[in-house]
This record gives sequence, C-alpha cells and structure tokens, in this order.
Amino acid sequence: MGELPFRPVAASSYAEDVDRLFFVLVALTVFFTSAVGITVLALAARYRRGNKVDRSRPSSHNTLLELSWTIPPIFLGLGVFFWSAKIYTQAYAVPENAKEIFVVGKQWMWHIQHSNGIRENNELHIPVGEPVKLTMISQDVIHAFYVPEFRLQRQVEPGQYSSFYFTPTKTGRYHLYCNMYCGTQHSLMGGWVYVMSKADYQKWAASGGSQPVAPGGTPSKTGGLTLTQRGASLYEKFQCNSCHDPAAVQRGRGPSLVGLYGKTRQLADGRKVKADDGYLRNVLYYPAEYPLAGWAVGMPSYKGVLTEEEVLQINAYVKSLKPTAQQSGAGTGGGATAAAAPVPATAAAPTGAAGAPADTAGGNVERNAPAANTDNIQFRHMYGGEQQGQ
Amino acid sequence: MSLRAVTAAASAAATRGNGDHHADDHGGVMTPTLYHQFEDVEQQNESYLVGMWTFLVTEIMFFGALFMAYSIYRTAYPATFLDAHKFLSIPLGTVNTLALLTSSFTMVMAVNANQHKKKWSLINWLGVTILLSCVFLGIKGIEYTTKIHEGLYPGSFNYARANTMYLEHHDGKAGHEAKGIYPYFPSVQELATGYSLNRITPEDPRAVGVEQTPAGPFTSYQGAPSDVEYWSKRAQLFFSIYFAMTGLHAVHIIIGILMMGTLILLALKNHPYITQDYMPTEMIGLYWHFVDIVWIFLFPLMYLIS
Amino acid sequence: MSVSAFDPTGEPWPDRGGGNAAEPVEVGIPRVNYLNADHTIKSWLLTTDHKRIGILYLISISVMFLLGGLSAAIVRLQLTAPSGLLLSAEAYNKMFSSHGIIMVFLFLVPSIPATLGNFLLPLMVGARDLAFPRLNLMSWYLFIAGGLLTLGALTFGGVETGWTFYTPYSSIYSNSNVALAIVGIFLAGFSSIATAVNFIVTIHKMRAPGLTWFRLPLFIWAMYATSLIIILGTPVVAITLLLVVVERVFHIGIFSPELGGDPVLFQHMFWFYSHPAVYIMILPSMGIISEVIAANSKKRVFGYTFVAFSSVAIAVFGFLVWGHHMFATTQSMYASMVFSVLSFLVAIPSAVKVFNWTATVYKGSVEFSATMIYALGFLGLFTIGGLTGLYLASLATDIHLTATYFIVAHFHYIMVGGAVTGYLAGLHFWWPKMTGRLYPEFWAKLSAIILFVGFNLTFFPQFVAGYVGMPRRYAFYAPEYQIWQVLSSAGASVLAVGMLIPVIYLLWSLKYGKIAGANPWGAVGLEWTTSSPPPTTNFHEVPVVTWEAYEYHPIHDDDKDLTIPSPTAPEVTAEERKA
Amino acid sequence: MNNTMAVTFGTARNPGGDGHGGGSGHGKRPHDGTFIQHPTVGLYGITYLALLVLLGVTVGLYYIDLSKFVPWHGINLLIAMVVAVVKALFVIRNFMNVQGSTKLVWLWAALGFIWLVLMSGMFLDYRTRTNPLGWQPERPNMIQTGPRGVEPHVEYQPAPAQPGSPATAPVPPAAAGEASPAH
Repeated sequence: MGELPFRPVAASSYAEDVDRLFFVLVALTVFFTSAVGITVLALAARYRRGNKVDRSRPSSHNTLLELSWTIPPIFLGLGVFFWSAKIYTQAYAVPENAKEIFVVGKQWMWHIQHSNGIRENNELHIPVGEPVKLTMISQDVIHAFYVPEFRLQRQVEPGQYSSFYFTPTKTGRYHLYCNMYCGTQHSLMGGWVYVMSKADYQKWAASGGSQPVAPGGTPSKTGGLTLTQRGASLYEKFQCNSCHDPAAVQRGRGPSLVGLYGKTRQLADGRKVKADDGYLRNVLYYPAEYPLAGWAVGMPSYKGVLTEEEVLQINAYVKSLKPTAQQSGAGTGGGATAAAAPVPATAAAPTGAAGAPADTAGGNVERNAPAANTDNIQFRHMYGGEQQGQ
Repeated sequence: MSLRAVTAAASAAATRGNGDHHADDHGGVMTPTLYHQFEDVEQQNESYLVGMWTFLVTEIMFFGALFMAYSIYRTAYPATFLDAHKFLSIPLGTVNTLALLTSSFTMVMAVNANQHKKKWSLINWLGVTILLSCVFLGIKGIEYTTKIHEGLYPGSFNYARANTMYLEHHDGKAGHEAKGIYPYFPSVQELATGYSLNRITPEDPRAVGVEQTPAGPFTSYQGAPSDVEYWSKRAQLFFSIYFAMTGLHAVHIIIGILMMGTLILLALKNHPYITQDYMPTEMIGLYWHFVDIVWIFLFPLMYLIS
Repeated sequence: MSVSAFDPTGEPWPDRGGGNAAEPVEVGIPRVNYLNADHTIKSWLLTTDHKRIGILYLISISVMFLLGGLSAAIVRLQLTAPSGLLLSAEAYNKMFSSHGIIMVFLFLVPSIPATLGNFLLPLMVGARDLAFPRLNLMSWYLFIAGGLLTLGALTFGGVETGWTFYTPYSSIYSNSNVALAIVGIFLAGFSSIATAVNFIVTIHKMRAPGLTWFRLPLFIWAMYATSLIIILGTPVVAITLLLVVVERVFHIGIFSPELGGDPVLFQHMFWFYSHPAVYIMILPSMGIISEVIAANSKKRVFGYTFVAFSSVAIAVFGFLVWGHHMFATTQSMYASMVFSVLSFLVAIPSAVKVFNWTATVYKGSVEFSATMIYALGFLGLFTIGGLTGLYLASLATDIHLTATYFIVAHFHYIMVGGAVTGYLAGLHFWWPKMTGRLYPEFWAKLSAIILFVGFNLTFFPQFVAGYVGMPRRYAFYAPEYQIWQVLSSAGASVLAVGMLIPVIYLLWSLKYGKIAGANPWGAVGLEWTTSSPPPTTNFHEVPVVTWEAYEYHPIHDDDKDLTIPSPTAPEVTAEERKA
Repeated sequence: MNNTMAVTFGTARNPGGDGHGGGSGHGKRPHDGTFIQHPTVGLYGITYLALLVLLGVTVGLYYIDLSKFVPWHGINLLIAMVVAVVKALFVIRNFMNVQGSTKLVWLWAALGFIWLVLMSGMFLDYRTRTNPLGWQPERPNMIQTGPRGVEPHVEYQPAPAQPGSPATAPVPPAAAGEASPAH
C-alpha cells in the first residue's frame, strides 16, 4: 500500500497486511466517532432549550431501533476478527526452509547466535527475502522482542522457548526494542536489525560479521566454529557419548540420538512428545521429567552446568545427527537397542549449518557487550543516527 | 475425635442445656436490636444473610484462585505431585477432616440452641466446636513440624535428606505402605535436643550423591545429585501450594476460633446479641461451614493424589 | 435556572421536578443537615453516616489524584527529551510506577463508587443509610491504611515494577518495597470489597416502597454491576499479589520458573481481575452520564432496559476476555483467538449505551450546562477510546501495538477521557446536593472545554507515537519520537490547568456559591426530593415511589404503536442506523 | 412492564424488594417474625452421618485404583471430586440452610462456583500451548497411575517401580547406584 504520513517502513510481509487492517480500523473509528459526534451535536443543537421545535410524543423506547444498532456491529466485529485472525496465523506458519537464529534475552541485552556460528549482541544481521525464525528464551525476567518495522513482537520468557517468524522484505536498519518492562535499563535494552541484500549478507557472513555493512553498524566478530561444531565439542566435553554413542546404546546405557530431532517419542508415563527444541532443552535440564519408555532415567540434569546458549548449540548438534537409510527410526519410540554411529562432528558441520554459507569463517572472539552501566554508550548505539528504510 | 465422643459431648451438652433454668430460657419472643436504617427485623435479618453470602462469594474466589493454580500445576507435573504428596500423612489428614466435619455439625447445633434460647447448650456446642478446631490446628502444627524436620519447608528443600530420614523411620519402605508409625513424630526430648536435625545433615554422605541415595519416595528418579536437586525444585512447587493453601485455611480457622470465643463471652454476659438475637451466631456459623467446605476440597486434592 | 424555566413551546410537560410537583421544594440551606449536625473532628472520624463517609472518601481520593497527577507531570517532563530531561532511568521507572499504582488502585477504583456512590446510593433508593454503616466506615479506614502503606513504599525506596507487578521481575529481581506496596493494595482491595458488599445488600434489600428494579436510576444499575465485578474479581487479584509477596518473603514460589512455575500464570490471574477492573472504573461513569444527559435534556433515557442490562452484560462478559492482554506471550494461538472474538463481542454493550445516550437527546429540551458539556465530552472521548480498543482486541494489530504508546493512549482515553470526565460530571451534577451551594456555571463550562481540548492534545499524539513503534515505559527513546512526546507534554500542561480550575472554584463555591435549593436542575429522582444538603437521616419520612424512572414526560413506548412515528423521526432514525 | 417486574423483583408494597417479593422461603415462624426456616436437629444428624460415610468413600477410593476397571486414568480424581462436591452440597443445603432461604441466597451460593468455572478458561491456554508447561498437548491423560519405568526385557538393573504398583521392592542402594551412569 502507498506511503501514508506517519507510516513507518513496512519491512516484512506481515507488516503490509497488518497496516491494511490497521487503516481499515482507522476508517471505522473515524466513521463511528463522527457519526455519533455529529448526530448528538446536531440533535442537541436542534432541541436546545428555547428552540421552537416539535417535541410531541417523545419516544423513549424502540426495540426495532435498538436491534438495528445492536446486531450489525456484532457482524462487523466478527468480520474484523476473522480477517485479523487470518493475518495473525501467518506469524505461526513457519516454513521449512526458515533460517533459524537463536536469541537469548538477559538484563539488559539481546544475545544472538547465528547457525553459522556468528554471535552478536544487540544487533541482528539478516538477508532480505529469506524467511527467518527466531527461537528465543530469557535468562532472567520476561522480555519482549519487538521490531516495529516488522509489526511484530513476542514475549521472551524464562524457562520456555518462544518463537518469532518473519520474512524481511526491505533492506535497511531498523530498531530492535525490548518491549516488556524488564528493569532499570529497560529502555536501553535494544539495538538494530540490519536487513541486507543477499550479496551484502554473503560478504558480511563470509567476513564472520566483521565487515561493516550499514552506516553506524558496528562490526561483529565471529565465533569461528559453527553451532553444530560447538555442540559437538560440548557433546565430547560432557561425555554424552558414554551413554548415547552406538557402543553405549548397544550396551543399553542410553537411547540413541540419531535422527531423534522431530520424531515423536513415547514416554513411560504415556505421554507422546515431539522431540523439538523445547523437548531437547527440557531433557538436558530436567531429564527426570521425561522418562523415556523402556529406560530408567539415568541422565543427570545439566541445569546450572550448561548455559542456555550451550543448550542451543547441543541441540544444533543433535539435529545434525541424521540417520542413514537402514537406520531410520533408530532411537525413537521405546527402548532403542540398535543405533548407528552419529555423524562425526566435523563432517556434521555442513549439514548442521542450515545451508548458511560461511561455515569456515575465521576469528574466534565474541563481540563485547556494551557494559550495562555505561548508559550513554548504549544510548548512542541504540538511538544514535536516523533510522533508514528505502 | 471419634463419633462416639462427639455424641457423648452432645448428649452432655443437651442434658445441661435442659438442666439450667435461666431467666431468658425456654422460648419467649426474641426482640433483636433494630438498627435505624432498617424497617423491620425481617429486613434486617435478610440483609445480614445476603451480606454474609456476598462475602462468602469473595472468599470462594479468594481460595478459588489458589485452587486454579493448583490444578494447572498438577496437570502440568502429575508425577511430581504424585511423589511429593507421599510426604503428607493420610491418617492425620483423615482425622483432621473428621474433626472439621464434626465441628460443622456442632456449629449448626449451636445455632439451633441459640434459636431456641438454650444458653448453656449454645455455650457447650460452641465449646465443642472450638475444641475440635483446636484439634485440627494441633494436628496441622504437628504436620508442619514434621515437614520442617524433614527439611521440606519452603526455601530450603533438601529432598536427598528428606529421603534418607524418611527411610530411617519407615524401615526402608517409601510412601504409605511403610510399616510403623507414620509420620515421624519427634518426641519431646528429641525436639529439645534437635534430634532429627543434627542426626542427618545435608553434608551427610547419605544425603547427597547417587550411590548413597536410597530408594525413597523419589524412587523412580535415581540419578545424579543434580537430579535429586531438580526433584527438590519441582516438589517445592507442590509444597509451595500446600503451604499457601493450608496456611491460608489455617488463618481462617484461627479467625473462626476467635469469633466463636467472642460468642461464648457474649453468651456468658447475657448480651442481647445472644439472648435477643441469633443472627450473630448464624453468621459465624455460615463462615465456619465455608471453612469446612474449603477443607472438604483440600483434603482429597492434597493428601489423596493417586 | 429552575424547573419553571422550561421550554414553553411544544407539548407542555407536567413538571416532575422532585418526583411530585405537589409538595413545594424548600429553598435555602436547611437549618440542620448532615454537615452541620455535629462539628467535632471525632464526629467526622467516627461517623457512620454514608454521606459523611462519602465526603471523607472524596477528600482522600482527591489527595491521591493530586499525587498521581504530580508523578504524571514529572513523567511528561522527563519525556520531552529523548535522553531524558531530569531523571535517571531508575528514578523514571519509580515515577511511572507510582503514577500507575496510585491512579489505578488508589484513585480510579474507589473514585466514583466510594464517593458519589457512597453519598448517593441510599438517597437514590430511598433508604436512611447503607445496610452496614459501620462496615462502611471500616472500609474507609482500610483504604487509608492501605493507601498510607502504598504511598510509604512508593516514597521511601520506591517501587519500580509498574502497576502490573509482572513476575518474575516483581517477585525475584526488583527491590523489596514492592512487598509493602502490595500489602497496601491488598488492604485497599478489601476496602472496596466491603463497599461492594454494602451496595449489593442495600440495592437488594433496602429500596423504598414502590421502587422496583426497573424504576431504579441507571446510576444504581451501574453501581450494582460494579459491585458484582468487585465481589468476583478483587479477591483473585488480592490473592495473586499476595502470592508475589509470599514468594519474595518466604520463598514460596508459585510463579517462579526455576521451580517449574509459569510466569504467564501470574498474568492470567492478574488480568482475570484487572481487565474487569477497567469496567469497575468506567461503569460508574456510564451511570453518571445517563443521569446527566437525562436531566439536562429533560428526557427519559432512551431504551432504559437496554442500558440497564448492558451494564450487567458488561460486568459478566468483562470476565471472559482477560486473555487479550497476553496475545504476545506464549499463550496458545487458539486461546488467543477465543479471547479475541469474545473481546469483540464485549464491545457491543458499550456501543449500545452510546447509541442510546445519543437517542436520548432526540426531542429533548437540551440545556448546555457544564455537566452537559462534560457528558458530551465523555461521549466523544469514550467512543474513541472504545473503538481503539478494537485495535487491541484484534490479534494481528495487537501484536504490533501492544505495550506501545498506542495502548497507553487507549487506556487513558478510557480512564481519563471516560472515567475521570464522568467523575467530574457527576461531582458537578451532585455538588449542590452535597454542599447545598451552586458552583459558578461559567468557570465550570470553561474548565470542561479546556479539559476536553487539553486531553486530546495530550493523548492523541500518543496514538501516533505508538503506531510508529515507541514502546511504553521507556526512560530514553529514539529521536524520531520526540515530536509526539513534546506535543503530548504540551497538552498535558493544558490538561493540568483544566484540572486545577475546578479545584479552585469548587472550593470557592463552598463559601460563596449561590444557595442551590433542593432541586436546582429540575431533575427527577429520589435524591432531589430531599433538601440539600440532606438531613442526617436523608428523608423526613420514608418516600413512596409511584412514578417511573426519569419520568420527565408522559412515557411513550414506540413498541406500542410503530405505525405513527412523529414527523421528524424518520431521518433521525436513519441517521442513527448509519451509526 | 412494571407488573411483570413486580412479580419477579418485589412489589410496590414491599419495602424489602426481593426478599419480600416472592415471599419465598419464609416458612413457619415458631416464636415471632425473626425466624428464617431452619431444618430440624434430625436433618442435621442425618447430614452429618452422610458426610462421615462420604469421607469414608473418599479415603477408601485412594486405595482402589479404579483405572483398572475404567480405561481412563483420571477416573479416581473425577470420582473424588464428585464426592467432594456432593459433600459440599450437603453442607451448603442443610447446614448453611440455603434451602430455607430466599432465591437470592441460592443465587449467591451458586455464583462463586460459577465464576470458578469461568476462571478455568485458563486451561484453554494451558491445554493448547505449542510449547506447554511440562506436558505435551496430545498427552492422553493428566493423572498418573500405575508403574512407570522399564519393561522387564531390558537387561540392566531396572529402576524400581512406583509405590502403589503391584510389585514394589525397595532397591538396595548398590543396585540403585548402577542404574545411573557414572558422570
């Protein structure tokens, strides 16, 4: 739709639809307000005291009239509801090829991990036109991830993942806000979302996020390893293999993880659980809550051992363990007895990186977050310079 | 308190009620004080009734929110609730329920006595009611102390320790099928010497660690210490709700006892509220029955999870 | 301006001023009334007279309103500059929190029921007093105790959770003053519960002979609906907030995610009360507007039964829509849809009210008095506020607008534009009844107009600021929003002037105002049949009601004969149908 | 209109409105006008005995796993709740003598419970979440009974079954130790 005054850039497919609905609602508001206002003022003026008009048989009740202004608004409201709900469901319909990015909110910064290993704070770089799915969780209080130009926000809660899906349609630099009051520095918990052309994004990613791509955009450095590789190293470090490697699985130490992701698992207490990100996280943190049918819960809880970020990395690794043809179905359902070797971490990297181009990027340091107490630094980073769309 | 005891007390009360020949006894017209805003006594009494019921509606919502939280978490963590409730004693819960039901009965008898202007029988019935509610509070206190001795109080839950202590007093069996006295009552000198507290400390090797953790109520969750810790956390949710609801309920009981005590004093002083009116007793009776109803729901939800 | 100054043209209507024209209404301050019955401080602090308690409430909530307004002024000052004009982030958080907490829990909720309701309800139902006068006095003391606790917490140390107290921030992370503030709010909540019990019993049991339910003034219906909401909602938020305290103090964590609790459950339980609470604040204003429009246009409220039942409908359906505050949480999509559609439906009764008020003016004899101007202002502001509520009930737009300045603007259009405007209208309308003296009409009209203008200047820019994406509760913000914030602050100063003028002339009128007489507006209704200020027992003898509500004219029912509409009816009704 | 209203809401002659309107619930007044009808002591006794019986039922129910007979695990809770509701109704009707009072009191007695039902609309959210709180939406039952743990054929030391399950053997600490992998 055309450019209207005061209308912020509509930078996502969702935004266009929302604006259409929004301005229809504006029209309705104007119409009803003026209708009521004009009517009551006109009547009041006409029947002002002292004005000689016919006041014979003043009516004080008329069911027909009442119904005539009660019923139509109901249908009007229902119509708006259905339209609005139709748009709303888009925000939940995540396509398969959505580029997955992981967000951890903490007082008072956004920590973002790309699947290709690049990590940034208070900044998010994404290519235009590619569907993006953010998987978000909070370390402390409730936050909300809000990008006005996408017309989208979602609360980021402690203890459970919430997801945030959109497809950017305009390149530019957009505000990223925390929109749920989260404490003293609430108004400084934010930064910028950079929507870049595909070429720019390639360059940015290839340089491990170190190449400045947008005016005012401070360079990010990469973690070098992909998420999958980090996950693999954690897998080694915490000796997950002692129970989940094929040999151990043979000995009945633990269920195999190969091809686990996305499968449905039968739990001992009758639950059927889809092994999604949330399930993997919960099993790592609260294994006893998910007793797998046919297995004693021997797995320790890694709560306090693994940070939310590391959990995300291990999840990425587990996702990368794809079964080969003859092993499909291994490790799912009750009591797996045979399982195959997990794909070694290094080889798993290309699979795990979700088709992101820059797996072999160099550099190894996470960009330092602006210290929470230096208000003006973060203030300049967050609000300095004009926001630009195109 | 058994049924026989109650009926005995009742008959005793009745005899004494008939026995006394007090001036304002044996029927006679009740002439309650009529407050200036009311037209007649009937309007006044009905206003009291409607007002009390309106207040009870707010009380229902007051507890209702807690029941809502309970049911949401129970549906969320059925296994936790199933395990954690084993720390509650069914016998004690049953006795408490019995006590409250009986006290409801004695309360209506008190109201009845007041309506028929039997002063002493009123006092006796109220006395029995107060006695029963004190029994309830006493048992509730024992339960709380047991929880605290087992380390189950909010904030510092130590389930490894709870497990271990538990087993020591239940010959290695978990839950209600444990033989012997349950729950563990600390004797006076034990309480004095802090017996069970210095017996097993959280640092005790039996209390932590996988190999040492014996099969307690959390028997299906053998695992690393962190695992037991995790279960402590989850079961804290159950005990948080348990302490919140029973605590709130106990507060209501205490208020009820105070009000009934006031009634007895008024009766002893032949106050017109008692001699010329029965609405005060009726109101407090309504309140008391409400407290009883809350417990009727609390008991199966907290103690009888199966 | 008395009943005799009535429109000579058109059909002459019988003067129903004071319900029955037979008895002459006495003019002049009665020698003994509830104000001068006794002068000692003790007689005021220990009074069980509902009128005096109403006055006590009036004074106390006016103080609360002043304090809340001050914090609002500081907030507006801070926001004139993107980097904040005078406060640190923490100080700003404490400031907007105290604004919200004071205004919502200590002013808006008790405002109309506790003051005008307390004063008028027994007068309107023809009773000597509320059913439980001592309970009534107790509720005032509870309110004072709670108010002092909360104010203490806000002043010494300060609370920085906002008025919503979301967990886990309130229960684990923020400072401990929040516990004290919550205890205060708990007490204030029970004071409003006591008031509501009193009202319900009084309306049910103490109506004058002949005063059947459908002869009750609509203000009473509104009060009844409000009391219902208080009875059913307030205990829930009381226990919910208490759980937050318990979690802070005793570590009994019910919402703590660390124990597997769900912070969203707090939001569920909080909004289960706090959405209906919005209706606690707006319903009494609606009742007042019905009275004021009817009295100023000398006309029975159009569609009495529809307006009456819409109040009850709002009270009931208001309890079914709490989830629309949580569309952006992890609340499931399906639940959100159900709550959304219900929210659309709950808007209908409010719309019905607005249309009926509009139709009431038709064929009336309209006096553009100050109260009428307030009422017309209410109509406009409430319509805008209600319609912008639809943006937040609809899922797609809510995901963009919730927790932005759009929601701040919407909320203030309902609360200030609706509730406070209605409150001022009622205060002016019954001021003669309460004090026996008239306020200066000119200044009242002036302040009404200033308020309307200033209000729109203040809050309309916030709609735009919200739509372009400025989050609420921000101490610092991006430069592109500054224009809207500055406009808003400028409007706020106008609004402040509009608020201060009434304070001055109302106080002035206490001593110098013209003697009102029993029924200065020529309005019907039992409260106008007694002298003003009324005697301590309200009525010299129990009134017997033989007339319908708002019987300003022979009541004519179109349903009886739809065949002969009056000449001007068609195009007006057509105009209505458009709306 | 008013006449119809008068029937339901009390008439012009009755100051009290509702309570007086229908005249409902004002039974015999043995001594004077101040009595609202109360049941007899006999009714109290019967009610009390019934409550005791129901209490027995509640407790007994705990030890009988009805899900053996009914294929739904929630059956125990359901029955327990039904029994509790019956108990509450007994108390409300007979002890709080609602049946002796006006329709208005009936209404108020019911109102709170009706609103609790409204409040349970929260489950609408909790039962349909995509990332729910500890359970998954397609979970067949909410109430947990019977053994959890392992099938016999698994060769290593099974975790001991729940108490309440037919075979309950306390596990020697050593065995318990083996059941969990070394970390």
